[in-house]
Amino acid sequence: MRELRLHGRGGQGTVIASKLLAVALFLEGREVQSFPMFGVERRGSPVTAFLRVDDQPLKLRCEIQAPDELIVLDPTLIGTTDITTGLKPGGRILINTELAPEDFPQLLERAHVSTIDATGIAVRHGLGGRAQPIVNTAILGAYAADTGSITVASMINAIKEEVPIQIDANIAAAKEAMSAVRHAPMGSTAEVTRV
Amino acid sequence: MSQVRIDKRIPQGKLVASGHLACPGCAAPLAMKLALNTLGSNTIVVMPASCFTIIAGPWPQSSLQVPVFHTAFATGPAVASGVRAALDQQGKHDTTVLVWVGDGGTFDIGLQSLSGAAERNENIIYVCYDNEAYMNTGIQRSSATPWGAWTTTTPAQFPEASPKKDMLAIMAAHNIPYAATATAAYPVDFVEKVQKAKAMRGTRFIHLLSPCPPGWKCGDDEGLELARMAVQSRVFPMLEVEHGQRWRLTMYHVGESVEPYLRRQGRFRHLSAEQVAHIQAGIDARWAQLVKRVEADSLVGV
Amino acid sequence: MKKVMVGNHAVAWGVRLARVEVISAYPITPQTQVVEKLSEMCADGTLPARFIKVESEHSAMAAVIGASAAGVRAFTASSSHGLLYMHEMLHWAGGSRLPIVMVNVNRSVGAPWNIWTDQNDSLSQRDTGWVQLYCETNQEVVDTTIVAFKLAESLNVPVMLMLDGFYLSHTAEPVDVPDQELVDRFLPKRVATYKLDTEQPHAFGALVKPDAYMEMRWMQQEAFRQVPEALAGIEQDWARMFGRSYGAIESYRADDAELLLVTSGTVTSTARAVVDARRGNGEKIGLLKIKMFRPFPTALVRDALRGVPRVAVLDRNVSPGHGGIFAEELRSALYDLPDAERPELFGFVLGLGGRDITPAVIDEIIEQTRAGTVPSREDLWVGVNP
Amino acid sequence: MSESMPTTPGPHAVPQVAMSTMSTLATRTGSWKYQRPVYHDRVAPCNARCPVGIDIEGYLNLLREGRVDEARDLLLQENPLPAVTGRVCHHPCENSCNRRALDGAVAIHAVERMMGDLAHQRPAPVFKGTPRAERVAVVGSGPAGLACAYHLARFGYGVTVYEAAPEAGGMLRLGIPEYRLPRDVLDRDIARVTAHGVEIKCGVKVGTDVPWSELTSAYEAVCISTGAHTSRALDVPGENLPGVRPGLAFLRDVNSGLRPSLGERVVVVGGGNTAMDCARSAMRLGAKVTVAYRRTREQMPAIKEEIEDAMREGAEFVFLANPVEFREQGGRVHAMVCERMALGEPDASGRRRPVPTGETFVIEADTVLTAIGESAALQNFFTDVEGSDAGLRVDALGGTSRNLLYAGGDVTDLERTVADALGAGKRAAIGIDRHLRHHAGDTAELNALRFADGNLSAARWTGRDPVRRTAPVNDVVTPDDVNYTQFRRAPRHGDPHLPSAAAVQSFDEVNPGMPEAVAMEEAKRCLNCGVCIECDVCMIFCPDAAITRTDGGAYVIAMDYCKGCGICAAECPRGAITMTQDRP
Repeated sequence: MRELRLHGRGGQGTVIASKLLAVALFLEGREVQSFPMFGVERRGSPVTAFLRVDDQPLKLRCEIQAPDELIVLDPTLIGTTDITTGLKPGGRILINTELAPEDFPQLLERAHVSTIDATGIAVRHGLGGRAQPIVNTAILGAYAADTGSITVASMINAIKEEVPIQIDANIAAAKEAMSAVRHAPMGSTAEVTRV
Repeated sequence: MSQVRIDKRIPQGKLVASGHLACPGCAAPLAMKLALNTLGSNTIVVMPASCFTIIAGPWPQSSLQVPVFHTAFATGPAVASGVRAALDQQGKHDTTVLVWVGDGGTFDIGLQSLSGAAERNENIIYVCYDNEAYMNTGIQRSSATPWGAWTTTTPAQFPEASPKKDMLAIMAAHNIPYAATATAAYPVDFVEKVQKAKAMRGTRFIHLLSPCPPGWKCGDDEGLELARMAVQSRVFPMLEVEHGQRWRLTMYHVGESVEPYLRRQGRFRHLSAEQVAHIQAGIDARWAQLVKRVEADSLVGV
Repeated sequence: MKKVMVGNHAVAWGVRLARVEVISAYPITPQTQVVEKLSEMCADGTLPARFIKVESEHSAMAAVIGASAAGVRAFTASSSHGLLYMHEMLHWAGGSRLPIVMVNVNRSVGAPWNIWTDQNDSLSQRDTGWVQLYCETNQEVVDTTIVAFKLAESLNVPVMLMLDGFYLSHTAEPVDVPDQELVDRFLPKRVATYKLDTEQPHAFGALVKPDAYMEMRWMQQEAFRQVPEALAGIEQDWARMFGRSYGAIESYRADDAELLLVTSGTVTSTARAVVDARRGNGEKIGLLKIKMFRPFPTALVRDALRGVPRVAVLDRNVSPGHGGIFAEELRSALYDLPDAERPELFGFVLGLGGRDITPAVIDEIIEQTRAGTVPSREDLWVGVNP
Repeated sequence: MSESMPTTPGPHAVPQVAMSTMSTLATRTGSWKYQRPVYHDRVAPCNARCPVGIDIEGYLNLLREGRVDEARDLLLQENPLPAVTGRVCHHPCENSCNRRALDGAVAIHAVERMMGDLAHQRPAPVFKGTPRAERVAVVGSGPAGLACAYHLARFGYGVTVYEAAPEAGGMLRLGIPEYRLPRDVLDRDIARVTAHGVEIKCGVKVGTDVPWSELTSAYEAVCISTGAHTSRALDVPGENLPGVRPGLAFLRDVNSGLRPSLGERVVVVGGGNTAMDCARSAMRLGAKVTVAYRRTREQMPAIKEEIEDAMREGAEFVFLANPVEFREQGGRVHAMVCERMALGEPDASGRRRPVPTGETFVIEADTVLTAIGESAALQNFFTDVEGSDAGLRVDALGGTSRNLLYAGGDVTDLERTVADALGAGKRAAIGIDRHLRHHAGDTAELNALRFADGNLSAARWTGRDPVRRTAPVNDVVTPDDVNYTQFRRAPRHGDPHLPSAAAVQSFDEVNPGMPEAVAMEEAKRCLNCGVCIECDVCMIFCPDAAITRTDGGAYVIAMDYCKGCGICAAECPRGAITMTQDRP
């Protein structure tokens, strides 16, 4: 069983991203369970969503305290909240940012880090407004490529099911993200990346 | 012919049976008789708690020879909405749904539900038979109780201190297709309003002044005459409002002094001359306001 | 067809498949998505029902009462304060013997405000004459919504179906959506035993004097007595057609268990994981899930618990001044078992107002039960920092 | 109840839900009542106050229903001269009409006139009662005599009327000017009487041309209706001057076709109908007329319309003026001295008594016509018949103190109006009939023939009353008994008038009469006081749905359900339902 936690802000589509991933993984034959942090969500406030994935039917119905993976939809959250709370050692972090994984040396000390400029991709494909780009399909593409757990076909079918507007643009964004994701394994040093 | 010959204009029928449990002289079953015989047997009545809960007869009897659903106090319009929806789903669009409620169920506890149904313009006819207090429980004040009236919760030393809620204006403000006042004491006027309402769709509201001899402390045979006095003294003007816009008086109002109307009812016996004058002044002011509205709206209607 | 969906949408799918004809509901967190999804279905024609968008829950229940009385299949959904606001009309529906189905998304009750789950809202409605079924998964929600109509209409009793707020309502998971054709065969169009009908005019619900009121209540009780058997039969049909069933109660790995956890709702799932882990360690620990709270399946739980040495009841609810409500009902159900067969019963109050129930919490309960450190007549509040 | 609906076993057989299976007819709520409604037809005030004893409400009701010929026949059962009374009656019916409290009395007078004229155009079949062997003599062919003869003829008797004048009609012909009562109208009404087989011998004065004893021997009964023809004297100086003459004599001249010379200024003394007739006739002869009356206008006994017409036509009125002397000049009256009066305490008639003030004034006059009342010149028909200056004394059936001698009209000491005369004639006819049939009825039986305390009904006496009354009671409906709210306001139709300037130029009839269609509408204004006309108000308003109608139209009150609220009685437009105590 893998447990994911997604960090975003209200209005960014964090919960939908979780659901999108769940559907794509479900189409890959996995058992999934996607849920938001239960609470009162307001536009702009930090939002958390969760995802459980397993090959067996899922039994646990409690919050995820120790996720295996993190997805950060808004990099500004990294400075304001401790997004890594409970993250299992050796876990994975996928960040929506123009920066390279190596630009997050503290994170690399305890996890594998991948980055994707999902915002840039979303803007290029006309998804959402410039102030509020809809990044979840780009995140999906990046996650699919980064983990290798989702095929292009499942990714496309999940988009068709869950994001039934601007389907072509969303698919194009996801595909672009697949090739744009950058990855650095845990332990990659900051010094190297800074050079 | 100078007698208002009503025999030809009042539909006869047997949709209200004798043996019902209204007090002698109660105007409510008379109004029900007029309404049901006008609407016909293809009618379903929704009846929230009120005197009529008892009047309609204890199980296994029913004085109404149409289907009746008895329901809790606040729920008349909501239950009727459900009945309407179910009938429509069954293709029974011609069946009339009639909500029959007292003043407490309309002015007070049921107002929210009524407002909701009116706002949705539910296809129902709503008749509030207003006897101006909670009579079923033994004459307690409601927001339909007029200023100065005695009830068991507004004793004569400290009678009702608020003026009666203007229910017609409230309903008219919902811009429903039809809102009207009536009384069984003018049966032709009432029947014509029911006929008019029946011919329309959407929420239709009729506010009936319904004298209650025990509650008003008058003779059993005096209620209807009192209702006419209420109309002729402009305490309870006969009105019609269509789509919240066109206000119309449906009969000539003599404008008699209110004093004889008050003096014939024990519930007003304690009133001083000054208090009667205060009531008269209120009636005159409201009438002046009403006349303006009627005139203004008749211009709009041209 | 399998779809990933949240519990609230599972409700909507159940309603759609049951071909409900009239819906009336009022939004409230965490039920709102039910209202939204059903509005969507009614708007796009996939559910040709009339949706009466009322101004309050009291009116919502009143409206479905009216619709059901007029002979059609009617549905509503609410939660917490909304359910409580319906209280008067829940009685009216029960007393009118109308086969209404409603969903209550379990949420705690204020004050203070709290939108997260516990069962105090629905359990406080236990005496209103409604069958109460608590669901564990979204699949169970879809299936039970349809089953509930069949049960309701076979005995003229209203059925209330519960799912935990957020833990099911907002949690997306795969659901096998039953085939409409099969559902239609399972649940044909409602034929009302009696209804408002201008061809056969009757009055319903008039004043009934003491000489007959009690008989009517007795008949209601009789109907409730028949519910477990009826539900079993209906579920058999369901299982034959769809391959799934749930039961009024479910024993999980309970054979030879020395300690049984008793749960309802989503805690059951987490408890299953704990039981699996303990069994993996060779510990004789099992689980009893209670799905049906009203009528209380007394005979079934007596059979399931007879002779089990220790039982831990997990109550996500509390009756102030007494204790966990399931525990109370169980004590009552087991009271007259012979001493040798009567389990030692420990009550735990936990998870109120949405407090998370993790495997660790359940582990602690198991340990305390084993140790017997819980007073037998007083339920332990788990995780409370006084 | 659906068969599939389970019920509890045992004696209750209660269904699972509270579904009704029967109506409330099983609940006998009639046991609640302490009083019960009873349909009682009562007496309309017009009927009670009509001196003729016409069933006014009855024929108006028939008119309302469009049964015009039946209405005419009902009217003619009581009144032989409707075209006459429709013109000259003082109509107490209208004065008592309960509709006054709403929007003005029904113009019964005008409707009756229309009916009288209609009966000329479309005569009623002559009714012949079973012929009787007895014969009756009537002395005088005024309204009393004609009425007595008419009714007796209809009862089956042979009747001979002796009239001293050359033509029949008595005071109708000699006292009432043509502009009020055209002669052809009178002739046609009298023709109705003769059509019934009544023989009228004109120019025969009983006592002179025929001895009284011949009458009493030749006829089984005699009715005296010779009228009152002697004008009362003023008893003031100068009363015998030329130019001062009794008004009645003046009218007799005018009505006989003479046109006496009056001079320029005429003063009429008096306030009754004779005074008005004198004034208006004098104006038609070109005189300028002043009416002097010792009381005020409100107290004038003349018919209101007559006063109005006289004023409209130009007569001047001087009230509170009492003649005390006539002054002479050139051998003829020249002026009338009056004493100014003031109103004092009420007298026996209930009117305030005029009292002298001592102040006098003078009215110049070329002719003075006195009209302060008439007396019957009792000619000592029979010495043993009781009477006084006021006239013969008669009992309730017109009987005098002498057996088989009856009397009616102005010759008696009763009210002196045309209508009273017609009523008295009818009473005498019934009295004679009872006597000759040896019918021994008591007072109660007699009262049952009356409209309340009003006159007797010939229709009731003969058992030919076409009006079916439900449990009749003989009390009069008062305004309190009428539910005016059940009536729409419908203003009274007025009488048309010739323009006064033209009217005063001739003796043509002043009032051309209400057009038939208008009169028919006016008839419908009748409230039908006290008489159920099956208007359904009771049935419609019964809150307990306890009143139904049989196929025959009668109302039936289901006493099992009537709670005795009294709404039916209160709402009945016309007071035809009364509440009675249900339990002792």
